[in-house]
Amino acid sequence: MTASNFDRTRYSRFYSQMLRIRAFEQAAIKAKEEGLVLGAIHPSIGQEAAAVGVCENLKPDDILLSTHRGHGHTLSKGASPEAMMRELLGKVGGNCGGKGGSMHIADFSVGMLGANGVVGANINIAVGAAHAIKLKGEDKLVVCIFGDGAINRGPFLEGLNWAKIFNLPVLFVCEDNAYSATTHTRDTTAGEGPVARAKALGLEAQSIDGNDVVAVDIATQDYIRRVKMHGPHLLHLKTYRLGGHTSTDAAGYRPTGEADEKWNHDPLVRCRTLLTEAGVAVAELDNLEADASREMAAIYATARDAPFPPAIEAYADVQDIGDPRTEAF
Amino acid sequence: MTASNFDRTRYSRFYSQMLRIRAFEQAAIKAKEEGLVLGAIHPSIGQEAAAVGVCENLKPDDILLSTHRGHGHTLSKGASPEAMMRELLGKVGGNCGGKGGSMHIADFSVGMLGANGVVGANINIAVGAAHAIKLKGEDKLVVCIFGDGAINRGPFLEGLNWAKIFNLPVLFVCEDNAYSATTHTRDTTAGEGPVARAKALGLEAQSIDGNDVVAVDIATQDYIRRVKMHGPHLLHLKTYRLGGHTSTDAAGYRPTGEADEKWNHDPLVRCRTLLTEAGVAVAELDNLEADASREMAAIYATARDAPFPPAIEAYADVQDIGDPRTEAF
Amino acid sequence: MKQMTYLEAGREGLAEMMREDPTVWALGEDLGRGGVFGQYHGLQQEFGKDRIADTPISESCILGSAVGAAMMGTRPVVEMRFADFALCAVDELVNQAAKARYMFGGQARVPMVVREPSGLWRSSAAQHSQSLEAWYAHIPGLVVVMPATPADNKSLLKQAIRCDDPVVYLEHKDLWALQGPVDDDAPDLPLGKARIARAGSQITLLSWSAMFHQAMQAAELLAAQGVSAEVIDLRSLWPWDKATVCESVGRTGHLLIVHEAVRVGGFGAEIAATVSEKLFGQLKSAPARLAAPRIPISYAPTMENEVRISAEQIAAAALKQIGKINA
Amino acid sequence: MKQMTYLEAGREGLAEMMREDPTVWALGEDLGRGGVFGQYHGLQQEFGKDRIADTPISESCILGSAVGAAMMGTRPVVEMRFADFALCAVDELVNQAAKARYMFGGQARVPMVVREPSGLWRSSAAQHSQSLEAWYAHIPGLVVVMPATPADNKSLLKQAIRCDDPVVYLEHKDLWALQGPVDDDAPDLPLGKARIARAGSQITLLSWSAMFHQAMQAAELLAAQGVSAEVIDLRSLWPWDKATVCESVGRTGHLLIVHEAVRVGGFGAEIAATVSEKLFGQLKSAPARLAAPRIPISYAPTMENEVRISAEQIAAAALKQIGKINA
Ligand SMILES: Cc1ncc(C[n+]2csc(CCOP(=O)(O)OP(=O)(O)O)c2C)c(N)n1
Ligand SMILES: Cc1ncc(C[n+]2csc(CCOP(=O)(O)OP(=O)(O)O)c2C)c(N)n1
Ligand SMILES: [Mg+2]
Ligand SMILES: [Mg+2]
Repeated sequence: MTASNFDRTRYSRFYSQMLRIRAFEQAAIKAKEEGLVLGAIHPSIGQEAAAVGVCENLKPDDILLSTHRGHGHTLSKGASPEAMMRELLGKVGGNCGGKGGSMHIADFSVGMLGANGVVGANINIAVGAAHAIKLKGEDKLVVCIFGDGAINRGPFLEGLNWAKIFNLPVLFVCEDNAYSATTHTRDTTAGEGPVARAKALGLEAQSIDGNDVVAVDIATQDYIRRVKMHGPHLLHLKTYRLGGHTSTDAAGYRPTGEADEKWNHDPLVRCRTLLTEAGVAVAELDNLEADASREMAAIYATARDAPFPPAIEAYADVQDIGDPRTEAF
Repeated sequence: MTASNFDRTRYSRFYSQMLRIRAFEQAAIKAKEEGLVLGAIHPSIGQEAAAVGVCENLKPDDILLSTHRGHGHTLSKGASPEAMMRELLGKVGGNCGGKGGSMHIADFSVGMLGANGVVGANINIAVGAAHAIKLKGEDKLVVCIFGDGAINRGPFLEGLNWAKIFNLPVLFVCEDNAYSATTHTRDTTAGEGPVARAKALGLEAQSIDGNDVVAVDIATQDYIRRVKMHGPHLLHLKTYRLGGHTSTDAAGYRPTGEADEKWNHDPLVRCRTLLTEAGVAVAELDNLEADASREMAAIYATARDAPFPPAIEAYADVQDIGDPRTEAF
Repeated sequence: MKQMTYLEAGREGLAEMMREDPTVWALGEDLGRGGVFGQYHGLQQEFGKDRIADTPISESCILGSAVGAAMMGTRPVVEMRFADFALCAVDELVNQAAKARYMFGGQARVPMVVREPSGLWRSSAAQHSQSLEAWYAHIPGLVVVMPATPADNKSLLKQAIRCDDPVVYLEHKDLWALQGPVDDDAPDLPLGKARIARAGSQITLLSWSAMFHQAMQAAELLAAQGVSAEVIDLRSLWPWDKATVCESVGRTGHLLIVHEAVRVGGFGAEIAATVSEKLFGQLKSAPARLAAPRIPISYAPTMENEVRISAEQIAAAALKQIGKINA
Repeated sequence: MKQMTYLEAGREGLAEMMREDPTVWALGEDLGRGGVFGQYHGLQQEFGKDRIADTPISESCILGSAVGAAMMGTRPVVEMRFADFALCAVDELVNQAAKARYMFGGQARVPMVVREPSGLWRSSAAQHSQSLEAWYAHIPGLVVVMPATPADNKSLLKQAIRCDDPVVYLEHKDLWALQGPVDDDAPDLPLGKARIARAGSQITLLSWSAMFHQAMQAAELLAAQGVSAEVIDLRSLWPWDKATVCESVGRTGHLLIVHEAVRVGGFGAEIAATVSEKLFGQLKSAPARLAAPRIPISYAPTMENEVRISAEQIAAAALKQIGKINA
């Protein structure tokens, strides 16, 4: 990447998105500390380049499936952060009407078909979504993001095999933040990891520095093209979870100094450096940062002040046949 | 393999075992045709070299887990064919007391921990058996045999990963007969197959001509030694199911001529040729064949004449706490 | 009216829906070869490999991918081969299919049908014989259907495919060969409606799936002894037709529920408890249940028969219940 | 007597069994770090990595490997983290663990405990809150235990580990912090015995797990209104203590069953149906059930509370049932 072909507009936008994710999650962590967020949240601080580098390449009608750590993906896919924050607070106007919370965040209107509370479950669902796309002859693809821990669950094998057999338009993205909850994933993973496993299942696959938003962007563009031509591929994005597993996890199980060292590779700082090196004015970057903070502060305030959904809503959207609202007699 | 180092005694024994398996299954097929075997049976005709080449290398206290197509493995591990035939007929004296039938054949007294009606389920169980061996510090190993179709189920990934992580003494054997029920497994399997998948999970693995009992024997000996030193390995035995999926499946879905051609590689014929080439007298081999037929004919007759278990046995061996015999009031 | 088997009726229902709606497709192992029982025979020839999809042995992906495909606007019909194998895909059914619409706040619809051939089939033993309908009825979000006749298998399968909810559709393996009339001009049945198959006045025999036929035979036996039994085929477990059941039991005063599944925690318990709640005081006896003991299913017929309910047993239980004979 | 939390009591019970019996070991995700709720805190330090095994995120192998390890003479204690994730391992539990002894004709024993933290825990939503005990009670071969107090969690866990059958052991997430007395000298409880926690004469409140505590509070509320309620903690769902329950209901004439799981197809139905069968004629009202509506569990508290049963609701239902207030 030389300064001359570096797309400043593009990566300023990417940087801005990364800042928005960071600011959103910081606001969410604050809200959790204040008792406003009621369930667990799994922040992706340190992983924003992976989210943005992948999801900024998706069209609105491309499909995304994410994990319990899905705020960044969801925001980058185009969901309204206000609706997301409301969802985290279980308020009216949340993407899922307050029924889902952070772990089930979804915005079907922008093709985001859901985070998932079950590790690895999104893989099979993603493959099925791609199957539908193929059956309907549509020109779009599915991106399925999962963690490094998910590659030890059966769906990784079943889903990737399936995608290849049926030649489905899925881009699998293993967002490898080194940990599965409190365990270093290396200790529970045999062999060389997701790329080797994907290749053994007949998929092309590669590892990328997931904290380098430009590298992620380029690889994603390349793989999206290939997926549309040749079926499923897998990208392995190596990143690091700078915080705990949940916002309340102090992550004391990490070797001393590990996280400190990793903060030196904060993808936001790295992107900012690239932009300044490419001649983008510091003031402009500071503005983006201030905008992101302001946006999320405002969102936080509206979400906080919003009401909870009425209790009666608990009975809606269960099912049509045998609907609990009409069935109980 | 030169004639000089060819162990005639050993392979005469192997040949005899293969003949016994063939004769057992032919007797079982006949019994099925006569309505004596009540459930489905999955004969392994054509796959005897895989069973014998692997299982003859096991000590009585080594552990074996098998599949729905497990007669050959079970017999070769040392189970009494009479008890097995009785089990197929659901009679008193069956290995499982008539509760299991062909798909649940097991003989714990010879370390045979069961066939399984669920494809791939034996993989996780095998891994756990090996885990127990490790915990107890015993010097034995587990052999887990499964079909080519099973490598598309989650347990293949979860179990192999697990075995490697915990460095467990398991020899995985993929007995590849080319078909999963009525579907050619190639059509549902992405990538290069079991060896590539196992390697991606950090296991050493190799493919062997599974119809060559000597090759299977040598590879198994080698791998058993390695498993005891270095943990799990996988052997991929390429063979062919000469009959249908079940004894009543005419297998009309196979390309014309395929099975006929494969009969030319019948492992029994191949083994017999090796033995005659090594100077074993034809009369001796004919005797082995006659012995096997006679043994199984006798077994068939006793099994046929045995009674069904009393109905009351249905309530035994469910559980100790909440035993249905004392619980119902 | 034309006659066909339960199996053929299901196949015809699926084929008609596939002709009617291009978003309907089926997936499962060996479907191209007709499926393990022949339920899909000839369909791949008509609809091609994309719409009758041969899958790997990957139950969790078969069911899980159907969830994704359903959320994306197709109507997958999932073939599980044996209901027992659906246990390899419970997360996909219960945590995903059943909850997606709800947990995403109504954004998703999951119109899929999970066909699970269920129940006893001579000497199939513990892992190929189970009846687990009670599980599914307990899970919010799922519809549970168990057809007992060829006509119902056609009509209810079509309705299940049309339904926007995930439907667990349990066909009984022992009914595949059952012949019966199928009226192509009859309007399709609504899901959730029971059928009074035989009118009677002294006791209500309530059943579904294969056991329904035993109940019908039992009613004959009872008639021969001068007892008039009403027989209801419940057809759907969720929703279940409380109105029809309660109306009948209100008249007869006695309810005997017969199912093949294990009695402890079986769906009969739900019906018995509900009927007691609704009709306490009007009942002449406690709602009774005839069902399998809490034991796994054996291979040998002598022992396997211990979990089989016969028409004779039903008739005897009914007589005892109405006080015609003593314990 | 010493006081400890429900969580600590479980940990102590496991540690004692591990000291007593070298074949006992535990496996699950993050156990080395104490497990997700701290139930295993410090145990890896004492027992080492072999006996407190940190596993991959492989629920099907966690449970499935335990089956093999149990058949080979060890006593694995499986940690499922959330009961909901056990749905990724249902084949292993239901087709393998529960049936191995039977289908192999008694050759196998499967002494394993499957710990499944269960139930509502504020705003955990649809995939982290379920109570599925009714499922397990329906499966031959399984023992089902649901402790409600610290003392029981220690004693019953020890007994579950000693038991030669596969035991589904459902701890309630909302009880982890509950303090209570634990008597180290008390003999361990037999599995399958209920406890009459409060004697009463006018109605029997039957419950288990977290709901038991609501029932106890409800009894207080009722006492304040002059109604004497007996409260039973069922403790085990299979086997369940029919004798204690029927004896109590025989005296009070009224039974109100309270559970957190969905009412439709919940285990309350089994109890209600059985009690009706046993005590028809002696009952003053139909056995009643207070339990969750058939809806998935929401995240927002307003909606989540719709599946929560409060002491006030129980008391109101009890008053209505004994005719003290009208519907
Ligand atoms: C099937 C299943 N098992 C366990 C869990 C509990 N759990 C939630 S997140 C997590 C770690 C996942 O690790 P990884 O896939 O690397 O994702 P990350 O959290 O690092 O983003 C675990 C074990 C779960 N949600 N689902
Ligand atoms: C989980 C599961 N899915 C489907 C089946 C039905 N089934 C029984 S055998 C079989 C084919 C298995 O193929 P393979 O593993 O190659 O073994 P083979 O029969 O060739 O020995 C299938 C699909 C099953 N028993 N279990
Ligand atoms: Mg991770
Ligand atoms: Mg095969």
